Amino acid sequence: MTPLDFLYAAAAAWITAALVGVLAARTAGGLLACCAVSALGGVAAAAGGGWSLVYGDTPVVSPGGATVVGGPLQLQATSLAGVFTALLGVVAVAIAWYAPRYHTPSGGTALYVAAYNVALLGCLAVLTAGGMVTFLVAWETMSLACYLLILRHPRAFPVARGAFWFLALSEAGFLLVVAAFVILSAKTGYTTLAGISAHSELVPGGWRAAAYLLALTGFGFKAGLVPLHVWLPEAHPVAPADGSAFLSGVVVKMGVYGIALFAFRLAPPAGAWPGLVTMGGGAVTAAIGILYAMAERDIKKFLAYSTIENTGIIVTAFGAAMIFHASGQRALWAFLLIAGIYHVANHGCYKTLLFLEAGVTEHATGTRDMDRLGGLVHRLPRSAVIAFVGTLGIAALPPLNGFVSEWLIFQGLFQGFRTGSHLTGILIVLAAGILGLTGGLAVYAFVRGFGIPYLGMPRTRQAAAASDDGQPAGGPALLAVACVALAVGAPVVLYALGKAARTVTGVTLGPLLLPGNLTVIPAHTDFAAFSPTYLAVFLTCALAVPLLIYLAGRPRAGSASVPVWDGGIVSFKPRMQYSAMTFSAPTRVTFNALYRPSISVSRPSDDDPAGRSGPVHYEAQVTPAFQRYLYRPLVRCLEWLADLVRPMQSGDVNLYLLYVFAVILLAYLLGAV
Amino acid sequence: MTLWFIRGLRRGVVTTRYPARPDPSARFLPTPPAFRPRALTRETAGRLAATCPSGALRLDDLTLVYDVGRCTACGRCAAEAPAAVQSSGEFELAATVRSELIKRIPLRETS
Amino acid sequence: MTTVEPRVVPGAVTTFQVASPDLEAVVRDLAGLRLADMFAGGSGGSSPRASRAASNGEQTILRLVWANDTQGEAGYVITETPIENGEYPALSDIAPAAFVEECEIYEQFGIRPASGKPLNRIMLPPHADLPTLGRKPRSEPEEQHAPHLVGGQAFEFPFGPVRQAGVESLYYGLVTSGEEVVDLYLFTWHKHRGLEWRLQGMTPHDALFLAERAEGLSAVAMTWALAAAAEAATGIAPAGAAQRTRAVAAELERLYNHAAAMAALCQSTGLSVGQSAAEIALERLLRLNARAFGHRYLFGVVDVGGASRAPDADAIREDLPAAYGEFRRAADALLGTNSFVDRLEATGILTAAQARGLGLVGPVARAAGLTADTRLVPGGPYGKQVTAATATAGDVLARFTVMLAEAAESVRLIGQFLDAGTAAGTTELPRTGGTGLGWAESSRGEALAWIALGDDGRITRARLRPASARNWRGFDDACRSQNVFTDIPIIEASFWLTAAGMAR
Amino acid sequence: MTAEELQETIARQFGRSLHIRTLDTGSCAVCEQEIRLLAAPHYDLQRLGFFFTPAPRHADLLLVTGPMIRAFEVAARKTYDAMPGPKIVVATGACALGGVYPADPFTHGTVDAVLPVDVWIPGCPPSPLALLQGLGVAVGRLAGKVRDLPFTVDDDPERTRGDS
Repeated sequence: MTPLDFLYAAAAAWITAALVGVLAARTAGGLLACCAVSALGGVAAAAGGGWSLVYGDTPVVSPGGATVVGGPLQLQATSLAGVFTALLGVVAVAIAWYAPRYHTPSGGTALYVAAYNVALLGCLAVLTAGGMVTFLVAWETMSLACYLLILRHPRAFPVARGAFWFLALSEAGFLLVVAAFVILSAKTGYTTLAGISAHSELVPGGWRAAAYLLALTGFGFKAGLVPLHVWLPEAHPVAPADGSAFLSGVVVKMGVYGIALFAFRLAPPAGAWPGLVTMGGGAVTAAIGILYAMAERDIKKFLAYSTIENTGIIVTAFGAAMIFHASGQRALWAFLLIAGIYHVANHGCYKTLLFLEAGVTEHATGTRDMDRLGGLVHRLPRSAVIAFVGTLGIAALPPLNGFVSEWLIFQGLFQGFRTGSHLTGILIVLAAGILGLTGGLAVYAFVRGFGIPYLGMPRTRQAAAASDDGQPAGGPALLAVACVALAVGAPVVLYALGKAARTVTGVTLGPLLLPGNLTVIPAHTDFAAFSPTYLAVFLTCALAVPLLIYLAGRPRAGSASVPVWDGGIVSFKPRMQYSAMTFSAPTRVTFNALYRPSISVSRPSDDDPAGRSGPVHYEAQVTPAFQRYLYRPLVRCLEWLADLVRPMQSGDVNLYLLYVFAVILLAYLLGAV
Repeated sequence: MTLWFIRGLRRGVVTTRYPARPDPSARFLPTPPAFRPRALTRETAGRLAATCPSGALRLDDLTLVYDVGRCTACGRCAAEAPAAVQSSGEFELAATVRSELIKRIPLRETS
Repeated sequence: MTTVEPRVVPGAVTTFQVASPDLEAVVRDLAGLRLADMFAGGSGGSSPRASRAASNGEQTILRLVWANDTQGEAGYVITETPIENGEYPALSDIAPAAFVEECEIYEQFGIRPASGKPLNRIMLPPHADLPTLGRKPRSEPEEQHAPHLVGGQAFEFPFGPVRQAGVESLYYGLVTSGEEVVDLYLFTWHKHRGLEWRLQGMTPHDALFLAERAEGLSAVAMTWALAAAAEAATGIAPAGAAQRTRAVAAELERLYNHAAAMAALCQSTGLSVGQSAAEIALERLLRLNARAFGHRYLFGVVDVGGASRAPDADAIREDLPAAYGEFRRAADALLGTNSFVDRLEATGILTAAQARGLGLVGPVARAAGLTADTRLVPGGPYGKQVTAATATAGDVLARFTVMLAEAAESVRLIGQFLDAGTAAGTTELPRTGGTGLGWAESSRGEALAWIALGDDGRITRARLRPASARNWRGFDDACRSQNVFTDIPIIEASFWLTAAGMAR
Repeated sequence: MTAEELQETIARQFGRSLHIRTLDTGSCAVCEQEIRLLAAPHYDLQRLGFFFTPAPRHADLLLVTGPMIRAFEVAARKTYDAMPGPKIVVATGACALGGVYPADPFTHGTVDAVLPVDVWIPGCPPSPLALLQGLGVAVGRLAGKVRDLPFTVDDDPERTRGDS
């Protein structure tokens, strides 16, 4: 019995779910059944992933000698993939719990859930692929299935465009990944991942670096590294809520897994500079991601940009880990790997949660525009509470899980001085500084992201009419529990991760990570320590202090409570409260160079000198710099090339026959030589 | 700012000593009227009540009811009947009970 | 009726009948003049047919008051237009200055411009059933008044009506994007005391009592304008000495108002030492008022047909130099304080075009380069000896310098009037009907009053238009002209208007 | 509580330092000018321990001017309710005491039609000195003397009050 058996069960469950979905999800019962089966698969995957953390890598097996596109189907459950697999399982359960209430049974839904379960299967296959062919096939399956689930409502143009962005970029990435694999297997002569990593010393340094950079870029497209990130804000808003939750919670993490695979397992590149490149890219990604998030009113786009930010944080940790490895700090190498992977798990949980709640909001109010919401805490109390947990987590506020993993990452980065070289040390601390800025902005952004939609007064009639009943709550609630568990149970998680890290890196942190009594140490006993569990307990108790103070200090005599002082106006109007964009106006002004907002004001007094009052409208549109200044020229250049080769496509059959003949002739000549 | 500081020193203190001491500038303040009952016939009082723009004067058969609170010290009554009305010179008129401000002025008994 | 081409007769008020269809063309012709006021109602002796019609309420007379400000031929033109069908040409599209009055007329008489565009709320509070001068608006004001909606990435910062201590109640809707002032509008309806409604049926003498409380800080100008209107209506002229008495009071009023404005400017720029210096001058000027006229704010000085009190000339000659010396020293010290002057420069700019288009008056208009000063109108006590101080920059500093120049001019004028001799005493008004226009220059600018007397000598319709009613309109444009939040109090101080005058 | 008790409470609780919130319920802007002058060098309210505050939450005394326009009643009540007790309301000026506007659809005519007034200060406008005296009376530092003033003069022109 190995973790792999659980994963077989999960795969079987999801295949069944896909079949049930495509056949029966036109009816509510069928949809429910499909989701139930899918949930079972999720449980199995979670169990298998969790176990494989402590179990270690299983041998590579090819069940029944089956083959995929000419290559043997090679599977292996590894510790490195363990966290990703477990996360995949948990997300699958949550979404399966959520979907039946979110979707209305129909033909479209049937295809959608089928595609979704195939995507789950694809992800599982990517994580358990033991050979490169298997990996690549699984990767393509996942990408195509995701493309389909983004296309849930293909009529709308934005949907088609978002889906196309996704597909185009992931295909571009795929080619680079193929190249990276080809290099490694060609140099080592092995096609199994285990084989490649076992004989990685055969790969010369230059080729290693080339392969790694190819992989970093290729997977970076999926992971959303700036400037390869543009598909996230395009695809996330148009996909159904659980679809975009799946994209952010899992699919993006597949890219991260790929990077980890090449950075730590297959053939880790030599020298410090690949690490520096990775870390720099991660830090830039984090900062730019959160800055663009600040400028978004659409909740889902906002969350998508925040996903980019979190990917950046994870990749920064990986890069720093590589630097430490290059400078012989093996303990910190393993430690930062653990920290990064921990953040993967955390972000997977709360980002999925937030996307699911965004779906609830959109269902209840019909809009995703923060400036058309407000006051939802009174109308959607359940989702407000759940979303609040998720927000605390993603804003990295104690005692939630985001804080734990970011604390670990920071503690790792702060020990940059241990690299020996001053330059790298300074660069690492610089990256820590950028992450600090990012963290601060993230708190700011999520105060806004929670406060504007949930607090205050409803800004539109739809927001005022929102209602809680009939809205899915189970799935997000499960994830909220997971967030709390990941925070309070940090020592357990870290124990498991420590084991996994030993399997991957061969470093035994043991007491250097967990000296016992629920305390965590960042790899060096002389640096820092804290206990997430005690912190959580303490803060929960600390919440009681203000209450006690109030109870102690409350007036003995009768006290009157009067409404807040409003300058004596007749009544507050919704137009008198902070809007999402006015809240972030200071950032917009500070980082004007990045945003380059185009401001348009329309007020009656402009075209009417009499001073007639009336509706005032103010817009500051942020320029999507990368789309405009990087991708648009690229696309134009491609179109130009296409124009060049158009004359070949004359449509004349004889001409095509000539082409064929020429090609065959060329082949013969090459063969003869 | 030094310039302002020196100006201030040169300017000296202008603050009144009131309420510790009386303030000389109070002499010129407009003050509500005081009535001379001997000169206040019923007919005069009627004219006064009619001329008062703020309704501070009301004729109650043998007394002139004078509401100091309503009085704006506009001086129209004094202009109407200089013999019967003159300025009282009182400006400290704050009251904690409204009725303290309502005075009953006896009229001259007309035989 | 036929349209006569309206002409301005210097120093006089000429009235023309204009038929409703011709009104638009006439307004275009008169574009060279300043639209000083516009109001409805009030049957007058001038047009018996109109009076009959108006009395049985089938028809309202729309009156436009035009002013010619050019020195030498300054004068007024009134056009009377009977409105039958409850609509008149949309004048504010041609002459923006008409807009505020269009709104007032709609609220009071229920007749509106034909354009059908939404109107602003000026005086009638929402959901209040107040008596109006004419027929109530046909449709509920809520439907007619422009909605205040804030869209996109801005929000309305609600300020008031209960603002900082010691200022009038006034509501600003300050539309901001978090950093810049996008738009600004203000409500004064919670100070509407229905004065024009109260004045109906009063004798002009009693009316003065309320008129000086329409805008207490320009009581003399307001009462002078109303008294002059009554005198014009009954065709009498007060004695020269009484006229000079009024002028002395008006100039004293201008002095203390400019001192108060200076203090407010210092307060808004946070220069408390300057504020103290200005307030010392202000208090001394007020005490001078009390000593010279028996009232710190010069209430009850002006009377119909003359003046009810004579100034204590010796007191003025004795105290004015010292009091004005305080004022002058404070002003010089302020102009020598760079931090203060820099704050005022290029703040709240109003161009001459804006000022002319909106028919602004007083220091605000003069600081933009316009010579709008009713003291230049021939006749009256001033004669030809006034020089209107003007500036061109149109910013707060320009307004401040204009005020300082006017203060010096006032002191000079007061001396001249005292030498020429001042006295109390009134000329009795004959009990006849008629209509008349009166004006006076308050410290805020031209104060206008139009009065229609019935045959019993009582008021059938009185129109009070303090300068504030005009200049508030320029305030929000001045605030919108640049994007600094903290400039708004400075601009408000430099305008030195009252909400009381706006709401009446 | 009566004004006297209130004054004792004020003297005890505020240590003779009092914060004033002004409220304009439709005045003609002259009362506001006089109130502003209270803080000016000539009168210097602070020397007596009085301070102006823009926030009714910090205010102990409400200085009301104007005839209490009905459209403003909401704001007036809100301001009064926003003040913590014990609080004093001072009606300032002839408008506030009913001298200028009658009770009609526009105005209540007097302030005490809406707010419980503790001290009345006549005058149009009440000069800063009158306001100082009124504030002194409000906190029980000065005795209100108007109760004993007859506002009559006897015939003898030499000994008439007011001319002295």
